[in-house]
Amino acid sequence: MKRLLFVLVFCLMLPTMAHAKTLKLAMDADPESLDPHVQLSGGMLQYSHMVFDPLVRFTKEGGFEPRLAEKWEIIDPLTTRFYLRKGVKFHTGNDFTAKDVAWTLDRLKKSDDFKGLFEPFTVAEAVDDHTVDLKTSKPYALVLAMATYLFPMDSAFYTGTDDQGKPKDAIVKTDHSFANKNASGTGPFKLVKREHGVVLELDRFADYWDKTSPGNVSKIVFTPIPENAARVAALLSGGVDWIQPVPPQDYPRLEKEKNIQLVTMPGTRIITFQLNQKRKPEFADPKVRLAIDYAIDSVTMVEKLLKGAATPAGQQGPEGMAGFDPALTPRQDLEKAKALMKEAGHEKGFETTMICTNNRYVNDEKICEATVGMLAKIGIKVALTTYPKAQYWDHFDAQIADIQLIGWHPDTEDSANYSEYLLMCPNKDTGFGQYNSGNYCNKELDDLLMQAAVETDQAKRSEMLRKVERIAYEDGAYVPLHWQNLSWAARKGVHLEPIVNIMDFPYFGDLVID
Amino acid sequence: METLFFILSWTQPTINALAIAALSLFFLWMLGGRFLMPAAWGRFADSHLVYSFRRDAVAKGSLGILLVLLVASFACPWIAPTNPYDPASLDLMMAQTPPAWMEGGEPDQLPAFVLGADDQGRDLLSTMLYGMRVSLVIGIGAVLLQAVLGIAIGLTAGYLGKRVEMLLMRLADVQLSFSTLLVAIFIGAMFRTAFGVASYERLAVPILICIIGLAEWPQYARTVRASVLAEKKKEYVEAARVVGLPAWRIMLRHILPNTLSPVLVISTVQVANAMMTEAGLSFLGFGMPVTQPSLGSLINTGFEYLLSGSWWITIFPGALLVVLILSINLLGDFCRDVMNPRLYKGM
Amino acid sequence: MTSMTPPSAAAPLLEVQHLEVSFPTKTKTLVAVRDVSFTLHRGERLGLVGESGAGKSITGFSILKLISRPGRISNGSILFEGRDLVPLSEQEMRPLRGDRISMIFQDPMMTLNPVLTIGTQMIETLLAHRRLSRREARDQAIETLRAVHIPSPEKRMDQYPHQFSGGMRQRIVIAIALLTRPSLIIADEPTTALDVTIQAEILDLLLELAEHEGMGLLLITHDLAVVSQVTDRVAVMYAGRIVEIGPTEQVVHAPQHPYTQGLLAALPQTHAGEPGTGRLAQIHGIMPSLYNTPPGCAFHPRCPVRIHACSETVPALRPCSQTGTLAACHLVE
Amino acid sequence: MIAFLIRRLLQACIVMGVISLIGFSLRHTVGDPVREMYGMSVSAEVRAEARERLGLNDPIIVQYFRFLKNAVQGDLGNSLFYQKPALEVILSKAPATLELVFTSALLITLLSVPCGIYSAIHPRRLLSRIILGVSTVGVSVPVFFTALMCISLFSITLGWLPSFGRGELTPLFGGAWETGFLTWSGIKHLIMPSFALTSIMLPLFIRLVRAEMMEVLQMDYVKYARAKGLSERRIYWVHAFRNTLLPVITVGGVQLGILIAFTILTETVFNWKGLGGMFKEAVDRGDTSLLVAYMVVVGALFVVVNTVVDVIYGMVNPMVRVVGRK
Repeated sequence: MKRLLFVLVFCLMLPTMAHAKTLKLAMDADPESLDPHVQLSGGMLQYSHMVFDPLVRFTKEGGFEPRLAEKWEIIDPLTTRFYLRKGVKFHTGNDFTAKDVAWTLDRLKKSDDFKGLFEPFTVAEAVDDHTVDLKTSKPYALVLAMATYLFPMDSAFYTGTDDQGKPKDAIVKTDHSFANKNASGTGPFKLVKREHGVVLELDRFADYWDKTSPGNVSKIVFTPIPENAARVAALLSGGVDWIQPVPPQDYPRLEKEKNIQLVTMPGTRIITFQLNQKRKPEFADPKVRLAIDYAIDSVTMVEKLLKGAATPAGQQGPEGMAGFDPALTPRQDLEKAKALMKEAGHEKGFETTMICTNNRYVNDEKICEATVGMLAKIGIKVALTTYPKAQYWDHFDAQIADIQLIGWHPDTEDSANYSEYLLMCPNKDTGFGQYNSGNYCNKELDDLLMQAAVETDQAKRSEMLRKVERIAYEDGAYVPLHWQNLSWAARKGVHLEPIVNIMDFPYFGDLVID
Repeated sequence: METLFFILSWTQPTINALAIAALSLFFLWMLGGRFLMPAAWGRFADSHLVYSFRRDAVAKGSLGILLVLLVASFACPWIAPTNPYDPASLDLMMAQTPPAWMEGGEPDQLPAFVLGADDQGRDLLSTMLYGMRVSLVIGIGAVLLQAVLGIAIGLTAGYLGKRVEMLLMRLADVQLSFSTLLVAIFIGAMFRTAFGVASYERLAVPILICIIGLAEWPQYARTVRASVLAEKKKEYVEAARVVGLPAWRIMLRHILPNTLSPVLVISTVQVANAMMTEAGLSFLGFGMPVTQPSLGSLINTGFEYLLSGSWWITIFPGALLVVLILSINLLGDFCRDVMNPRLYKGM
Repeated sequence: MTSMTPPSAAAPLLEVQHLEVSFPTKTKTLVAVRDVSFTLHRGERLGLVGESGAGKSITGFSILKLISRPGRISNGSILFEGRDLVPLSEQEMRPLRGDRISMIFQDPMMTLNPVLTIGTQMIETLLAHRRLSRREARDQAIETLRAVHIPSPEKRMDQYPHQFSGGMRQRIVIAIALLTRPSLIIADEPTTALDVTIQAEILDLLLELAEHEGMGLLLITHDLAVVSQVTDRVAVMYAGRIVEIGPTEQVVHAPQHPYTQGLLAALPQTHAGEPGTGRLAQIHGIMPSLYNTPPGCAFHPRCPVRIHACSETVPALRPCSQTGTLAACHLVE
Repeated sequence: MIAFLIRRLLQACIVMGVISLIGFSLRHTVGDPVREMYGMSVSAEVRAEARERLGLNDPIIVQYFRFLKNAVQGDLGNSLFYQKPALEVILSKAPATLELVFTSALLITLLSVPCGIYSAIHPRRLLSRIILGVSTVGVSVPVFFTALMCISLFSITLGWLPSFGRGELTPLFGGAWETGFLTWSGIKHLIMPSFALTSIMLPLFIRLVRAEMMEVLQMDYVKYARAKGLSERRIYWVHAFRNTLLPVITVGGVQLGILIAFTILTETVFNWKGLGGMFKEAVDRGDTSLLVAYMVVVGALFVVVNTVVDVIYGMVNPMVRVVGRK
């Protein structure tokens, strides 16, 4: 019997071995941990999609496709039922059941990073081994979107205590923990070796449930290369097969290369300036704010400084999001800006201060530099200071300058999230307006957002969110610049296009290499 | 605090003014000295230095180039086609304009954009001149500060020995452990807290001089101390001590001249290094404000565009920097060879 | 010392003829030594006297062809054991230096390399010229150190120069000079840098060894007293020329050239010699620099007895009838 | 000698104490580690809690004494980012940097000594001018420029050398040290980074050797060595060269320390996972506990390097007796 099994397994492995494909992958950073709940960041989610599987995931088009949940239904306004896939195994060989989902949700609610997102959820109830109910405290529009963040973990594997006597399920950011060093999920790849900050090696999981996946990558060697130029050079020299992100200034170079394919896609991260009305009384006048918006030419900035690696924005959420209104186009009109300044009584202009990051967003420093020039043309003299990201946010919170740069990417991939953090009246108790350093405060806008949060009718909700964007646009609540594009590049033969999406979670399990 | 701010914010204009004054004096002297002070001129012209200089084509070339560059950089407000540090003059539409003679260049706007424009649309030639001034001021200023600190500490440590030496040399070790980057972060943060965000643009040059000067004095200190250790056992020092000369006098007049050779070597190379350090700090986000690029940071930003075809943004400033540093170093090599009292023994 | 080609017995050890050393500079060529001729016989001791800048050291160094750049021998010949050194290349000179001709420098502080033990510095000299084992060389070096009266030489071989006093160091330098039993030693101001008491010791040592080994000695000094103690013959130099040459006894007792007379008058009266009139005399003025050597006799601007001819023609060396010395003065008969 | 070493050891401890104190009191200026540890959308309370939990809210003096207490037991705190003891992180990154620096130091020595001596002996020859001129270009071009030019030529265009990383490594000492010296791949990976590093340091050393050598060549003892009939080789290499070493070793010591500690740019461009890269990352992420631990280690390193330099002084120049002095 055993021998037979061996032969069988061997035969099954033969075709895969014949096509043994290694993907050498380079990103700007490696995941902060092996524990998917330790930090909420793009890198961690990308990693989660390799080693774990979510209940559902976004398709390229923005819809949802079943993964560990084969289907789902809304049972009542507070309950969504998920029917789980059968015969799925974890990397340890344990069977995947509803218990693991419940366990994982519990753990998510203990995670500092994720508990905010999963706050509306009360509990996951296992109906049977392969059925689970997700319950929310209020009607919640984003249950499915949140299910994309639910990567069931191997509860048996993560239960108990490790050799240091510490619980294996502990979520620890700054110290040793079992989950930081070990991983067992249901994902297409299983952990082989990890040297933090140096290399992450993953092998194809032989018992992966998704036999229909075209993916033929048998091994991933993931090297973090933080330096842009070094990452591009690694791809050009054939040292790696795939890089992300691609610095915009290298687009022309990569496009010229016959053996390289470059794919870019509009992303959802909006870059904005906030004009502090409390610090700088001039900015309390909407005319001045609009004048600034008119004076800053984001179209030229995108073209010249970002090489088209961004989409000029007139609102917060990009096309495809609930609140998108095609009528809100980027403003640019120098004459009008001057006229508005004159109207506001600032014909001669004034002096002001500005802070920016210099290593957080794509070419952030250059954007600010260009802005200083553009504002000078309407008489506003800006003293610009730039900080690296590690120092920036404390200064941002302290509101040390009149104009502050901030980029925002909604974790929920939803329009409302932008405004909740950036535009709602700052309120320490509710946590709304946490990053609203412009101190813009508009009751109407706040009310609309509160209603939208509990509205489950998507059409009505979209209308509310569109109205929010319109109000902010008319008021000049902030200065929208652009949405950063996402970018990936790979050598010819790596079928990059089909697996990338606007969330920047490449589904490497489905990757095909010739 | 106010006074300090006032002093610091005047540092750069003062240095500029001094440099211009010194340069003009130099030329006046070159031109007029011959007629106004024939005796002094004659002695100077007969000196070994001038004699060797006249025979050395490389030295002549280096001095010529260096003078041209110095004049060009300190006279930049008058000779540069535009003022690249004035944000109002930025035109993003002109970004990455190629040099005038190339396709896509702007020959009708001459003299602006002769060498093209950088990524922000600044006229490249003007930016290079302004940037060179910043680089020169920082490079020379920082090296002076390093040298003064380092020599004083090294002399004291080496000569006095014992506890003082231990203390000072360990202080050097402490200093070395804080790299330039950390010093930049610390001092930068302190200045920004003290004077507010708005002042950074005006204070950046003196701050950077302080940072680079502070971060790298131990090299001088250790070198000087090593030489002092070797020198102080020699009879002439013993003799001076016996005669009862005060310690500082022995150090300054007797020991120091004998330790100068490595100090001079380090200094000439260090000027280049200081400029590079400033560029490196810009690269890491702690250098000159982006609105006032130095030559080094110009090379940095331009470098990103090198492979995509806009080679001029980095190649022209790069070449200028190489020529500048090369001429400083070759002239330094020459002066060291000729002026060193231990080398020049006549016959 | 017999390992080299046996010189013809008749030839003098060293014969310098019409030696001229010049330094080309921007405007003109400076001539530091001109028309210097003298002869040194085997075992003979010749003193070369003059103020600093008179060209005596350059004369000494030119025998070893060690003039610093850009100086060069522009004329004349230097016959050492009958062989002219002037046309020899560096490679051909090297076996002579330190072997057949040794040199003692002025300042023993500066002569010995501070970072090498004196043993090393002695042994390397031997090994450069002799096929010896290290052991043999060491033994020989210790022997020589003993000969110059260095106590416990075995121990001191491993010490560094700064661990010795000035006098000791000069003894070591002398020992190094003696190592290879040269036939000629050139001693350039060997005692100037030393204390007076030690000076005498060193001079005695030099004298003793030179006599004992039968070596020729060229003693370069500014000090006539030293010369009168040690040498058989003396040559007085002024501004690059020999102004008087002859047996030491004669020159010291009956100087013919006014410059020599002046030099002697400047000496304190501690020696058997008689010149001086109670207080020290001095020669007025300074020696001219090479840049502006006066025409005629270079000494005439300072000369108390100058005549018209002095400023016009350079006097040749002429034998003096009374003393048998040669002097370059128009007034000498 | 032993007393001297013990004294230095004590001094090293004091140096480390001072560094940690300064580091502690200034570390907030580097950034806020908690920011980097949490996603942007995390609420301010959660961050405040985390700060409290990490003890970052305690008075600096309390934090400092806590640090000292642990440091005495060899625990320099945990790296916030690497989730393990900072010392462990530093030790695991050290071999990469040490191998790189060692190779560069070797290259610098092998190149600067002959070049420096040659140009000192023949200062006016064309070749000397070329050596001095070309080497100056090395300092006047930013190192990342040199590095990327090399990559562009040798990795991308010619495809001869790999552009990043250390290649195949061989574990030594039970895995405590992974070396790249033993495989061809490891050596190939080493070539460009060490060349880039060499190019910045070379001009200084050539000039130092040259300047000192030129002075020494004018010394009486060199002339005397000639007068002794020694061969040119012996004069230059034994008599002159040893006397030039003092400043060269001093500067070399300092530079070596700086290279080991802060080869940030070279390591960044070649994605060389060593101490420099780690340092930059720690600054970028505001990993202040790793930074403080690192500075303390670097402080000790400088004391060690300088002690070694002082001992070497005594060996090359007997006039300098640092060791024997009370």
